[in-house]
Amino acid sequence: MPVKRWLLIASMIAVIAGCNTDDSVLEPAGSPNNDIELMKISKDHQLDQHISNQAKDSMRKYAEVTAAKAVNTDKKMLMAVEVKHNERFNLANIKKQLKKEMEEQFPHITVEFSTDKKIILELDRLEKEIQKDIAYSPKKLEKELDKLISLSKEQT
Amino acid sequence: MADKKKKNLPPDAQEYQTFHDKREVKRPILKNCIKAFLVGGFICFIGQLITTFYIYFFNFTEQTAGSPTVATLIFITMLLTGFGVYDRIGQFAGAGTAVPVTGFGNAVISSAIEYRTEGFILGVGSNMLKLAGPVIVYGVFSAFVIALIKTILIQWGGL
Amino acid sequence: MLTGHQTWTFANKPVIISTGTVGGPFEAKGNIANDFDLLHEDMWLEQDSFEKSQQTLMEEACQIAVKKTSIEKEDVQFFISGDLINQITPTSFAAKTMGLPYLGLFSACATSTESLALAAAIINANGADYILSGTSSHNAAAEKQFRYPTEYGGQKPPTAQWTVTGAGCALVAKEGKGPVITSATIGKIVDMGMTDPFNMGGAMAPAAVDTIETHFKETNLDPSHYDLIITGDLGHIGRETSLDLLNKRGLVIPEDKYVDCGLTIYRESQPVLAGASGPACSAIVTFGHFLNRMKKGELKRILVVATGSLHSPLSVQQKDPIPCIAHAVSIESGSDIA
Amino acid sequence: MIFFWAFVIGGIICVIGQIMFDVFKLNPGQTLTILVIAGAVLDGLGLYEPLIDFAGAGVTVPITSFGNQLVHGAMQEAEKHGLIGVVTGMFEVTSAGISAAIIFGVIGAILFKPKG
Repeated sequence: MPVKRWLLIASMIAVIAGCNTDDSVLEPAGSPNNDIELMKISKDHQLDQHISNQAKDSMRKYAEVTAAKAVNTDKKMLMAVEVKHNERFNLANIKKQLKKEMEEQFPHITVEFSTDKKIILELDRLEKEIQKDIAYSPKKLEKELDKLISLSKEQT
Repeated sequence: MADKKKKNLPPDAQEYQTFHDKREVKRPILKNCIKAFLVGGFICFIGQLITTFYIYFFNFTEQTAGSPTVATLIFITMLLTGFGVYDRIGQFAGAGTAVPVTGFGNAVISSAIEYRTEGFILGVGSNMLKLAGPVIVYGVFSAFVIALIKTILIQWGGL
Repeated sequence: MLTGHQTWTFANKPVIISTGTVGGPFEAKGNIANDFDLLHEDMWLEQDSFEKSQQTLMEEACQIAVKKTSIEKEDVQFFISGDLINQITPTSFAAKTMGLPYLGLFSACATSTESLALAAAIINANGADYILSGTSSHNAAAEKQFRYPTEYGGQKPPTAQWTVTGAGCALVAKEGKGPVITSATIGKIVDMGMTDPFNMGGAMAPAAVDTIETHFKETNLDPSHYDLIITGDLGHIGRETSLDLLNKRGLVIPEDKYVDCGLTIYRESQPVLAGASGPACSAIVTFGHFLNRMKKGELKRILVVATGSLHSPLSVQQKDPIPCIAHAVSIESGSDIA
Repeated sequence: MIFFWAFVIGGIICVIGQIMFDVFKLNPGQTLTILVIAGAVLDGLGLYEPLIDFAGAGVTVPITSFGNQLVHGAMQEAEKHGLIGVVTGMFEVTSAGISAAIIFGVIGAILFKPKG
């Protein structure tokens, strides 16, 4: 009996492990991916969002990314991306890779990276608010951003 | 499994068991599996709906929405158990209602309700984990062993 | 009176002068609802616990049996009964209410025939004038004791059986009108190494076969002597297995003469899987349904073989096999009945 | 998409449970215990999180997620305090499922009577 039990468990692990092709991180696609859902904040806005805009633009080289959102202050940036569903097995690796890439691209600021649906939704809301409100205060942005960063780090 | 057990029995018992096995109504495994798949899948689908609801309308992330989802499902289970519906679904769905956390909730809640006639301390209190206890005991113990092994490997194995 | 090793024959013909049968809501929807003296709509019977409602069932069955006769409760000498809940407390509390000298039995689902056989033996030996014998069970109380809490959604396999909620009681007397008890065969424990508590029919079938075989051997009768051979609660699997086993051993019983109480009490459409079980099953069906048919003249002679599996939750957990027993009682219609 | 996979993966885990019931003749207690241990082992191997990313409630709703949560709690403490953290971490671990079941169990016992 115990032997059978262990066999059962082992086979379960084998089945599930089989689905997991690790370390196949994202490769840049040949042509730019224009299907990404992203919104650039106007350059004329009093808040300087060109870092975020750049970051979002650089996601275009990956065919697997379906949406990119980012907001930044002059010290930090919170970015969130959504990938195609069948890539989600490797979500942790994708996140690691993209975060590293963003950190290298913007070494002078802190980059927070997320793939969480909630963060995507909140960043989307924040981007739209900033876009609408020309006089969006940097202090308010700072506060909002800190709130979202701590939310993205919550574990349980 | 069955053959090994049989070997230790007297010959007449072995003979009877073989005789009986031919007449025993077999469990409809395929049918049961399909039912378990559909009902279990449906419960997980409802769970995903609740998770999505919490992400969209409350301050929960994908990471943190799991806990309120489980709590909500167990709350629903309490109502279904209390109104005597869950055991009916369970007879139909088998593992489909036993394996999701709703099954765990049902095991705890049904024991709690059952033993209220023996009082709240000695009846409900000491019996409510009668069925679900092993899950907690071996869940905690195996998690301990695994975390221990992993920590040792990380610390000394440089994993 | 002893015939052979395990059989009593009763020369003085103890009479079942009356019976009382009580059932629960599930039984009311069953096949033989008309044969009950009293049916309850509520599983709780307005009691605080299922065990107390089982006690009430037993009390009511006894009161009904006594009320049907011209005698008073005080004329009854002994109360012989049992059930399968912890230390047979529901029966013991019922015995307290009855206020009668009491012999408590544990024979699980074979209690009905064991108590009937003992009552007949005592009366046959002039040990008493009137004895109340019977047994009770309660579905939810038995589930709680032997399986899972009643609201737990565990799936039962198709071999599982449904415990009857109810109580059946027979008032046995030295003389009077009614069916007479002619003989009884006390069974031996038969253990075929069956361990699945969700397949009691299969475990009990060899016990029934053993007792039936012994009965015919020791009384020198053959199956054609009886109009019906009634087993207690073997269910679909147990009935089929035991019938095949009997035929294999050369005791040929026609299919239609071999009936099971566990398959009689409920309709096919009720979700009882392999059939009914519980001490009350054989008691209610025999004392209610079959004795009524005997009174109508449809049956002359029946052999009731109630089967019991004498395991406890403890013995099952400790991986012991299920010990089974069966007791047979032969009932014939009295001479003063048409 | 996640809804589809939640349904499928959740359903498959239930089918594994059903096979343990019917083929291996295990009772619910044994089955659920093995599944919880399997969840803990999978998380130890680092395979449970990708499954959550992929199937969402399909793997957080089945009982296997208890094992995953417990290992996660212990590992969090272990990262902070090393080996001792595993021991102390185990006592700090709370799983929403366990506490919810106990809380609603008591409430259920107050509100309901078994129907029988």
